Amino acid sequence: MAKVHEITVWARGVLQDKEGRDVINIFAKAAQMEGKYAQAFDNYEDLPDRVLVTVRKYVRLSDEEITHKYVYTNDKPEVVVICEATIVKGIDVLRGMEPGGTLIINTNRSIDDMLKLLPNANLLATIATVDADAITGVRTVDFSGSEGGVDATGIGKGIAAPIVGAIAKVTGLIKKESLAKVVSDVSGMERGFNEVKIKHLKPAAAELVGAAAGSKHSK
Amino acid sequence: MPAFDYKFQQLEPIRSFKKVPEAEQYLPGHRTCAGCGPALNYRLVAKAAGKDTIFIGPTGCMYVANASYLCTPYAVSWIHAQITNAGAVASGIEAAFKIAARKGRHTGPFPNIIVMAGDGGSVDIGLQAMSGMMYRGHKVLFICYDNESYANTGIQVSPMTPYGAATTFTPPGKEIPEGNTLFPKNAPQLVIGGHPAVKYVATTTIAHPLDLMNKVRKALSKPGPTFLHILCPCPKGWLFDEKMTPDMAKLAVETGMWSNYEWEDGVYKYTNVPKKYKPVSDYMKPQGRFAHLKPEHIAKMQAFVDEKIKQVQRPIPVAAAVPSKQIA
Amino acid sequence: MAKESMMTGCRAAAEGAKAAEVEVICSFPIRPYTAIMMELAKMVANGELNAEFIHGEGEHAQLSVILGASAAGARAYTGSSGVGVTYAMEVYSPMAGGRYPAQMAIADRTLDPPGDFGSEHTDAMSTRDQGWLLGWACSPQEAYDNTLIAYRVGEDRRVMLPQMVCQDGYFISHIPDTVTLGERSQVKEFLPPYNPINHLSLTNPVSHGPQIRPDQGAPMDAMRAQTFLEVPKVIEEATADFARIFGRKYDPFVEQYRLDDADIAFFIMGAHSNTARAAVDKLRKEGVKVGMARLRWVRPWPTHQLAEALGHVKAVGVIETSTSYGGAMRGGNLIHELRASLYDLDDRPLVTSFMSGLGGETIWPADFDYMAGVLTGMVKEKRTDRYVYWLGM
Amino acid sequence: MSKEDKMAKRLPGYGTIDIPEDRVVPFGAVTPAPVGTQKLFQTSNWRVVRPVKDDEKCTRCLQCYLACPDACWTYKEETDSLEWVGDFCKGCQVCIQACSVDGALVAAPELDFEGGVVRLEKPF
Repeated sequence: MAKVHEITVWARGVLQDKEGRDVINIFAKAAQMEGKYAQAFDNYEDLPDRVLVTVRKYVRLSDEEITHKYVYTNDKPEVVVICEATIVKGIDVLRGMEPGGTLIINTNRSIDDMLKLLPNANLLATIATVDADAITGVRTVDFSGSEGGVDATGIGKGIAAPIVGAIAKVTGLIKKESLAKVVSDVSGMERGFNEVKIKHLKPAAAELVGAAAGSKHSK
Repeated sequence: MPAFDYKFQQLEPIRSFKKVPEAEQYLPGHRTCAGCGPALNYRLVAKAAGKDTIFIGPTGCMYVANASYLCTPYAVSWIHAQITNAGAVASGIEAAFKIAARKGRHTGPFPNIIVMAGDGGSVDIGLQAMSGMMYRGHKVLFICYDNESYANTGIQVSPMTPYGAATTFTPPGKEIPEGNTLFPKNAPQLVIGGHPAVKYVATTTIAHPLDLMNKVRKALSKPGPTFLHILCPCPKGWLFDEKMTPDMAKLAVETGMWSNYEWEDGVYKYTNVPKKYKPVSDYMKPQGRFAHLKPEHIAKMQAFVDEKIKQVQRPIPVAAAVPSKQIA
Repeated sequence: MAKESMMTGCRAAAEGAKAAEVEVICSFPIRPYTAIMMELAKMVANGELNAEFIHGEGEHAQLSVILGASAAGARAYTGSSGVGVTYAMEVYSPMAGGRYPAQMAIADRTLDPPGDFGSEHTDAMSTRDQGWLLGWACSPQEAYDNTLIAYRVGEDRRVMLPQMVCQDGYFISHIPDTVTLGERSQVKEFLPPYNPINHLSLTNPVSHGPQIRPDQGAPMDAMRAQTFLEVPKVIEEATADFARIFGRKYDPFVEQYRLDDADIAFFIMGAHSNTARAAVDKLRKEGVKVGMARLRWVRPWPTHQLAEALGHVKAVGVIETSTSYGGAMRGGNLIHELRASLYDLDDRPLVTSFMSGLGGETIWPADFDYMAGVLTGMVKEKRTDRYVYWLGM
Repeated sequence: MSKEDKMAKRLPGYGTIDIPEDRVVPFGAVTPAPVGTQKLFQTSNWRVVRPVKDDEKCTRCLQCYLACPDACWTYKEETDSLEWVGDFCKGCQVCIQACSVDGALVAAPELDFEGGVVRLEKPF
């Protein structure tokens, strides 16, 4: 059975709900254009979303049909994307990740500052930051795409564009060219691709992670 | 039946911010929006009512976003009601305490029984139960916390949604450019006009905390059913910056979209009446739900408000058909 | 000494509620149960019963009022019929889930369309999976007795569930029969005061009915299912106590009439069992070895008791007075559960059903003759030809 | 042994339902009311910014106190003390907006502070 890549996107309720959903929808659409099996959906339990609450959005990606497509959470995210950096401080965003994962954060702060906030950073092989708000500044609040509806305003106009660009660069799971066919703001997406800052880390061996959780990782 | 002393509570007015009771009855730790108007309302109402209170919470944001995962923020007794039947559940609770008092099983003060219903749970799907409760004269304070939509399900139109507002059930489009084409019900007048047992109805907003708390206390000190209509701006549904929640309520009053008044035994008393009303566009501009409107739609809204504020100058007195003293 | 008098099922149910000293009553008119509330209204107006009598603005409100009253610690009582029962549908599940042991009297009635005042079991049967206790009386006396027994069972700390006490509209609700009312002392001994668990109070604040997480759903539902495993024991105790105190003895779950040596049996519930008993006697005289099993509780369903009572007969005819359109047996719904109850017997009876008494029509003695003929034929042929026979056409 | 149990010997029983103790939910979903705060629902991780009070400038006008939907300002009249409840503040800034004194209450990015947020395993 082909590997299923799980990507979990964290965003702030209402204010970033559409942008977070754009990230997953752009990604899944572009992946489908590449002939892959992909699905994108909101975490139903996080809805109805409230202003500033954390909400989760999921992507699953595979070369073959996904057999667990009706499981409603990503329990083992390989890539975690954070649309607003403070979320890292308040929640264990790497929960369920196996060693060797990737974390991408929308922030203008440094990677090392972010690492300080992560008690279980030793799970990571890669951490990256992109200042999506500086690249576009656009955040659309719109409910048309919520509750399984179809987005009426167009996807990838705002911060989602640079964020998906950054995901493409960091993970290599999707081609920039495919994203360009889906996002409204192509240049924003490309800037995200080009401007993302990446740091590679040495993840702890799987058996050590449990014991090491809570210790700070700096390298 | 011989008169029985149920020990109804008499609550003193609160004179200043410093005299507001310290104790919180609606506690921190709930899943409402940052900057939630209805949550602020709940807190102020509960503070004013005090510990000898029972809340009935029909389905809506103030149920779902509060009483989640078998935890609730209510320090006083609280019961969920269906969105349909808060008035009836409250009637049953009130009756149970009355018989318990008569039989000597309940000896303390008669509880403040308060229904905290959204606009849908009061004047839409909950209207029948509310009306029945008021007709029968139960000693219950029915509060409509009005955030002008079914917000908990993701912002759908309700009979309190203003004309021109975009909701997920009234999206503006080519055929229907203004979104919601209907004008809202007049909630307090529904109560005043048809329920002779009700002796006290008032409107207020979360931007007027002392006024709100004192209206709660006054309502609770009446021996029969009372109704409060409280404007509770909703940052999610109305699409404004969440720090502006009280400002939206203030603007509503300043533009005439909303009027604060009380109606007691047939007599109206208006408060916070602006010397000169601001144009209604001042209120609509900061709210994303009105962003799609064209000047002609805003003019239509202004005309609606102009008619509405005529009433502030000349309120129609509604005679109290049943003398207050008979309600017990 | 308690003395006999003639009264209808409606009056008897109201007498039961009065004997139970119900504290909050909520009414709304619909025939044929209306008279229960008329009688209670008189008792309250005359000061015979110290209760809050609330005129609900519909059946949904009736159920909601007694939910609130029960949550606040009062013994609460309501009732309805027909479409009134279904109008209140939303509130059944919250009442059972919240464990509010209030009682609802039902004098049954057909549902619309096209609208008929007649008796049919369809109204109450449509609520049978909402988590309530659901019992059926076959006489005014039993309506009175069941009112007390149901409160006793429902308010038991092991149970804490709302109860539906049903009687057939018109046949029981409107035709007077002899009823012996209990003495106050007997009722006192049998039915202790309602002792609520964590009711709404000022001194011990509680939250009733917050939402759960999805993962709390399974244990919550399992706990409710577990309660229903306890109920039969409580029903047995209460029925035995009732016999001891009042001198009237019921088989807790299934009335068994001349079943011991029967080859064929009628399986029935409610008023028409009175005709069935007479029919059994007549057929016996004619040499047909027939008996009758009458169901007293639909929820909890007495699976084992039915297997015990009917396991030895060769063919059972289920007399269905309610409909289950498109159901497994294409007729009523009792047959589904009866067949399921008999399924694990090594040598199980043949089972068919007779749609009868629909629209409130009488089931005539001749109808029972016909049914006995069908069942005898089945025994002879050793097979079931049809799941359902439609009578009254 | 009840009649029910006796018969269950011959036929399949209903089975017992084994509900582990830690999975048992409150009877009838009735829970005791919380005291002080609803500790199971700490909402500090909602905030992006926090309000910072300048005690020199604060006049105790209490506008902030009566504007907070989450009761995250507590006021005691005897000591005239106004305290922020950091474990529950969602950072909505309504209090800052309500403050009548310039600079007495300002917003600061939460990431500029070490700690102060209750870190949760999972969102609710």
